[in-house]
Amino acid sequence: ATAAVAVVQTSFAKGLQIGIPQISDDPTKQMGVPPGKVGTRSSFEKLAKNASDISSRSPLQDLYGTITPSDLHFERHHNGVPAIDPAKYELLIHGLVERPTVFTLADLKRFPSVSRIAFLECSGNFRTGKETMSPQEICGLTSQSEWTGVLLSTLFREVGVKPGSNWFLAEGGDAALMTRSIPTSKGWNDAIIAYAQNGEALRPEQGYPVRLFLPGWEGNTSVKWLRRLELGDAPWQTREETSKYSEGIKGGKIRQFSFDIDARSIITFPAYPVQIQKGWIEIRGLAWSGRGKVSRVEVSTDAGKNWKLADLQEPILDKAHVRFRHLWQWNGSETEIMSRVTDETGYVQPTFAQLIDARGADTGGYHFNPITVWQIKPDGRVLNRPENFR
Amino acid sequence: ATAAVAVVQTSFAKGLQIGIPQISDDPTKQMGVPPGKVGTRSSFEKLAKNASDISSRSPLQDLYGTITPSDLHFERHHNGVPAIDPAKYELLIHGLVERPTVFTLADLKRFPSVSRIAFLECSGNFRTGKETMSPQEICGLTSQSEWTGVLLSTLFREVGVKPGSNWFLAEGGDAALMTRSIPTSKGWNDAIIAYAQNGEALRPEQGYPVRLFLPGWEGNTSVKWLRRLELGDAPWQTREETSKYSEGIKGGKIRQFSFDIDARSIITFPAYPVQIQKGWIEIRGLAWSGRGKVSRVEVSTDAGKNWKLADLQEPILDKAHVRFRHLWQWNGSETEIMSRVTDETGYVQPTFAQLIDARGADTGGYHFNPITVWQIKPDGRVLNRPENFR
Amino acid sequence: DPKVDSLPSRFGLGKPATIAQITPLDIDVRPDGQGLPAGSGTATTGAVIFAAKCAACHGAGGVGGPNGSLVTTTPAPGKRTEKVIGNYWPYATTVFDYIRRAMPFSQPGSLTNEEVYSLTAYLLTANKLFDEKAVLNAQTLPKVVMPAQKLFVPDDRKAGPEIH
Amino acid sequence: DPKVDSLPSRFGLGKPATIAQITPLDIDVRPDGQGLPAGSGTATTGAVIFAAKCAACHGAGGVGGPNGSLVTTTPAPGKRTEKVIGNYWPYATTVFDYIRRAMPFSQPGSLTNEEVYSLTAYLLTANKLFDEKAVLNAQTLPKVVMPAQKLFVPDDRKAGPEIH
Ligand code: HEC
Ligand code: HEC
Ligand SMILES: [Ca+2]
Ligand SMILES: [Ca+2]
Ligand SMILES: [Ca+2]
Ligand SMILES: [Ca+2]
Ligand SMILES: [Ca+2]
Ligand SMILES: [Ca+2]
Ligand SMILES: [Co+2]
Ligand SMILES: [Co+2]
Repeated sequence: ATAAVAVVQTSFAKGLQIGIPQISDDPTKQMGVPPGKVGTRSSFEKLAKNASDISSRSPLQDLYGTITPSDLHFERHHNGVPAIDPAKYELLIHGLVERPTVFTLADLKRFPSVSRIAFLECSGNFRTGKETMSPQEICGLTSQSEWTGVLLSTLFREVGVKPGSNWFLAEGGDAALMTRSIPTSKGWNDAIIAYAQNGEALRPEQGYPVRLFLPGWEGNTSVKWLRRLELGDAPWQTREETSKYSEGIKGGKIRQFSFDIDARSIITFPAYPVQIQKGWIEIRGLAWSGRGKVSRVEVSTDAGKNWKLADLQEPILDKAHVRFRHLWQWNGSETEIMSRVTDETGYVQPTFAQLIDARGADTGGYHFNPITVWQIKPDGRVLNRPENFR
Repeated sequence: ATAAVAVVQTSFAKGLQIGIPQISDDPTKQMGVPPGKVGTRSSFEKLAKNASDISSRSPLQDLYGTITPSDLHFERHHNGVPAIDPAKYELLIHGLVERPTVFTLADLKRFPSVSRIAFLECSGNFRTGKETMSPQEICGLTSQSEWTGVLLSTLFREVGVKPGSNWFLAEGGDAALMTRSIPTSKGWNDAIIAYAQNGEALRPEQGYPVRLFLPGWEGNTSVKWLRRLELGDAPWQTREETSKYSEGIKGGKIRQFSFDIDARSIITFPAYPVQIQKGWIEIRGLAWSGRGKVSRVEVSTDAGKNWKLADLQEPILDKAHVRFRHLWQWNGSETEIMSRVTDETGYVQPTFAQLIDARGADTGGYHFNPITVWQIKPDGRVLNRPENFR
Repeated sequence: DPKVDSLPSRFGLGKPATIAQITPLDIDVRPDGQGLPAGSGTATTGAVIFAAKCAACHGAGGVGGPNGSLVTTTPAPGKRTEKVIGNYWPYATTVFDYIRRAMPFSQPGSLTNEEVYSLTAYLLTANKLFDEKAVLNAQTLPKVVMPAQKLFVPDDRKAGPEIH
Repeated sequence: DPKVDSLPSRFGLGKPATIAQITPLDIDVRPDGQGLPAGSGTATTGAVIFAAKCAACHGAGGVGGPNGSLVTTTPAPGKRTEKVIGNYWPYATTVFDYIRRAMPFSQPGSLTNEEVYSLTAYLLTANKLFDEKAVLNAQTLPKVVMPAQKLFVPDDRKAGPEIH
């Protein structure tokens, strides 16, 4: 049915407005919504992070390609998201430097800038325990953005970092006053003082107005709401790099400053909670490495007996989520499917058992990157195959 | 001052909620907002498209990197944005095919998929006339996304396109029933039936749930809200490819089916309305070509006398916006700054005068890609240098 | 490319389209007349419909109006000629196709085929391209000769250094 | 890289940081005691403050509570040992630094240095790492020996095929 529309005598714009009120079941016969200042998300799309008291997880199974929509970027913070007025924002750099300096946000934006597409993953990104777990629940604490900011090396030169500085402290301006010790070499190498994400200012949940971004390193080190950098000669041994973000390894030892994110992949389709049908299925997933580029992703559709090369979507970027795809014809019989990534250093994503074997059963959920196995049931249900530490 | 907070006896979550109400001027002394299901944009960031009755323009001068936030992607539609229920959505492919077929959205998503980061530009993306024009006003009808969908060639094989088909008609399901004739070769080559944008479903303004996406071609051909493809042997000569989206050239001729987007660049900083200060300035902008990759961008800071190579942000992708940057030390004297791109085919972005010389003064605003010149005034104001057709 | 090599010839997705599904959507009209429906119209009838449903936006007689002229006029001295059906449109069939799919702008899809034939006849006549007494139908419409047709050329731009 | 070549040694952006700007922010404490403020505290005083401001979340005596124990306990049979200050934290200075910056969780930054010294003394004592009668201050705190310190090793993972 067409909408009842008053023909407007004078202007096109008025015609549009009068044309909208009545909802038609044939959109071709009713004027649509005029162009707007800000676009919308279809009300048919129900996208949500999985939120707990301390984090919220990206819905990996619902995402396409490699960019995470900014409002679905995972969150992990230690006492909530602060509200920071960008006009009052300041970054202090001091300690082992020639010229202790305070930078406003405008100052930071005037420096030469860089952009890079890279993932950010919390090193605590692992959950197991039951069959009815989605990719989001298993490892939704990873997301990808195009980050823009000034290289920290540029600021290091500006303030004159002294030769004796081997570590620096990064401190957030949140209620947790988050602090991490970072080797100064990472600052010289590729650290970014980031103020933008996916084309716009950082979102508050990701550190607005300024965060540290350390490509390929465990997310907690990319300190958000950055207020201060102190250059020093030794690590500070903050609570986050001792009590937390450290992991038990063999011989009763505890590994700390384990910054690099080991290579990982996960099939995001088909995955719980979808139910599949017989026939052609494009297995899809994400693969990444904190140590460089993804070299290959292999997929097994017969419970790990045989592995086939998946297709990798170009461009394959350094320290970035890569989308992999592999065509599979499911004949309806029960099986298990899984993926494993190899990065450019030759590291091959291990199984759960291999990780426990290497680290001992006392290791926790940090830097735990095992192959995720999906059980395919004869009725097409796809279930996680939980594996437990003990 | 710290907020008055009742210490909660029982749970962490309650503690958070009770901690929030009072606004503090020191965010480090007040619990922040807990993790959420959907992230937010800082209320300090005022990002908006510039909307008219028929289009709305991306705020190029406010964007970073190369990805356009989906809600700031430009809009151009011919009778508004339709509301389409994805569960009722169907794509019909018929005409010169072996098997006329109807695909649901779920069908389309089951096919092998591809993702690519590419720009989309309206071929009518040119405005001039006054000094107080921002990049958004001059050429804000270009945006960039990571698009995901199924290759049209995959669907062509599925329906069995017959050898005699040289053109196909793409028809939208909007109130304008937008139609364009497209060479079938483009369909075989790189056309995408896209259902996702920057990681999530297409936004309604960009064609939800399904659009055609033709990399490098004038935006109007990437028909949104796609409902039908008819394969035929000759173009349909629709209103949009005759009365519109055609341009006068020399000898009184009218060019049509001018699909490729010619290479273009624009300095987005410094640009109206910013006012600059003496000292180091990173000149920033975007460059792109519908014919392939950007080879180089040159910048002149002395009104076109000398040109220097700008730095191009990697990765430089095919038919994609590339971010260029160039360091300049402004000494406070009046000058003009501008950029010009060269693409991998050797095409060099022309001046306004060169375009008029090649096409005649009767040409209109379609495919009009001249070098944009910014006047730098001694007080630091940056103004467009308007050039007029006659 | 491993994917292309392993692509099956068909995935078996989608459903065969029936005539009943195709017909209501298959509304396009081509320059050779393919797609034109049965029915006919005249400029005289079209004039009445135009005054009622179109003139508010396109001006009395298709000249002026807030949404642009549809009929050729002599431009005022120093002004450009407005690009309209009579001087810019290369095919008469496009007038039928476009009006049927998109007009009136506020009630798209509301016209009968007879009304569209009559409106097309009226606009062609007003542009001096069709005899005001003649009947417009699937046979006569494709034969209307449009003055602008000879001006249209395909894209002459090429990759490479030359500016077009 | 043309950009790096043409980088000036400095851009002259930002303002020199004054002592008045640095001091309030420079609250970090290092294992060698650098950053510890004047003042002191005792476990006895700490016990009172802890009961008032901390026990609701961390349990009476720092054991149990909705936000986790802070004091070593013998695990129930078959359960893992909880990782707390006494058995897992490698440096005592971290206790001071963390409490001062982040606790109490609902009122971060609200404690005086004296209170933080006393709470640190209390928690170290409860973990049997510090004498309940002793005074904790900038001199004594860095000397507290933490049992877990010898367990900590830097990252032994390497690029390449080996699994760590
Ligand atoms: C409420 C306003 C409105 C009414 C009523 C209306 N039109 Fe239009 N018409 C428009 C607008 C707006 C456009 C331009 C649409 C676009 O460019 O996407 C247009 C475009 C056209 C064009 C194409 C012009 C060109 O040169 O490309 C034709 C032909 C046309 N209308 C015919 C008609 C006829 C016939 C009717 C009546 C049956 C009608 N219009 C009623 C607003 C209207
Ligand atoms: C309203 C709840 C609450 C109150 C009150 C509270 N804490 Fe906490 N405390 C927490 C939470 C939650 C954490 C974990 C924070 C995190 O991991 O980011 C924590 C962590 C700690 C830790 C680190 C534990 C570890 O093993 O890493 C210490 C030490 C601590 N609190 C001491 C205190 C002291 C001392 C007080 C009182 C002055 C106090 N807390 C008051 C909630 C509270
Ligand atoms: Ca955090
Ligand atoms: Ca494959
Ligand atoms: Ca359109
Ligand atoms: Ca340069
Ligand atoms: Ca047809
Ligand atoms: Ca310090
Ligand atoms: Co670690
Ligand atoms: Co064109």
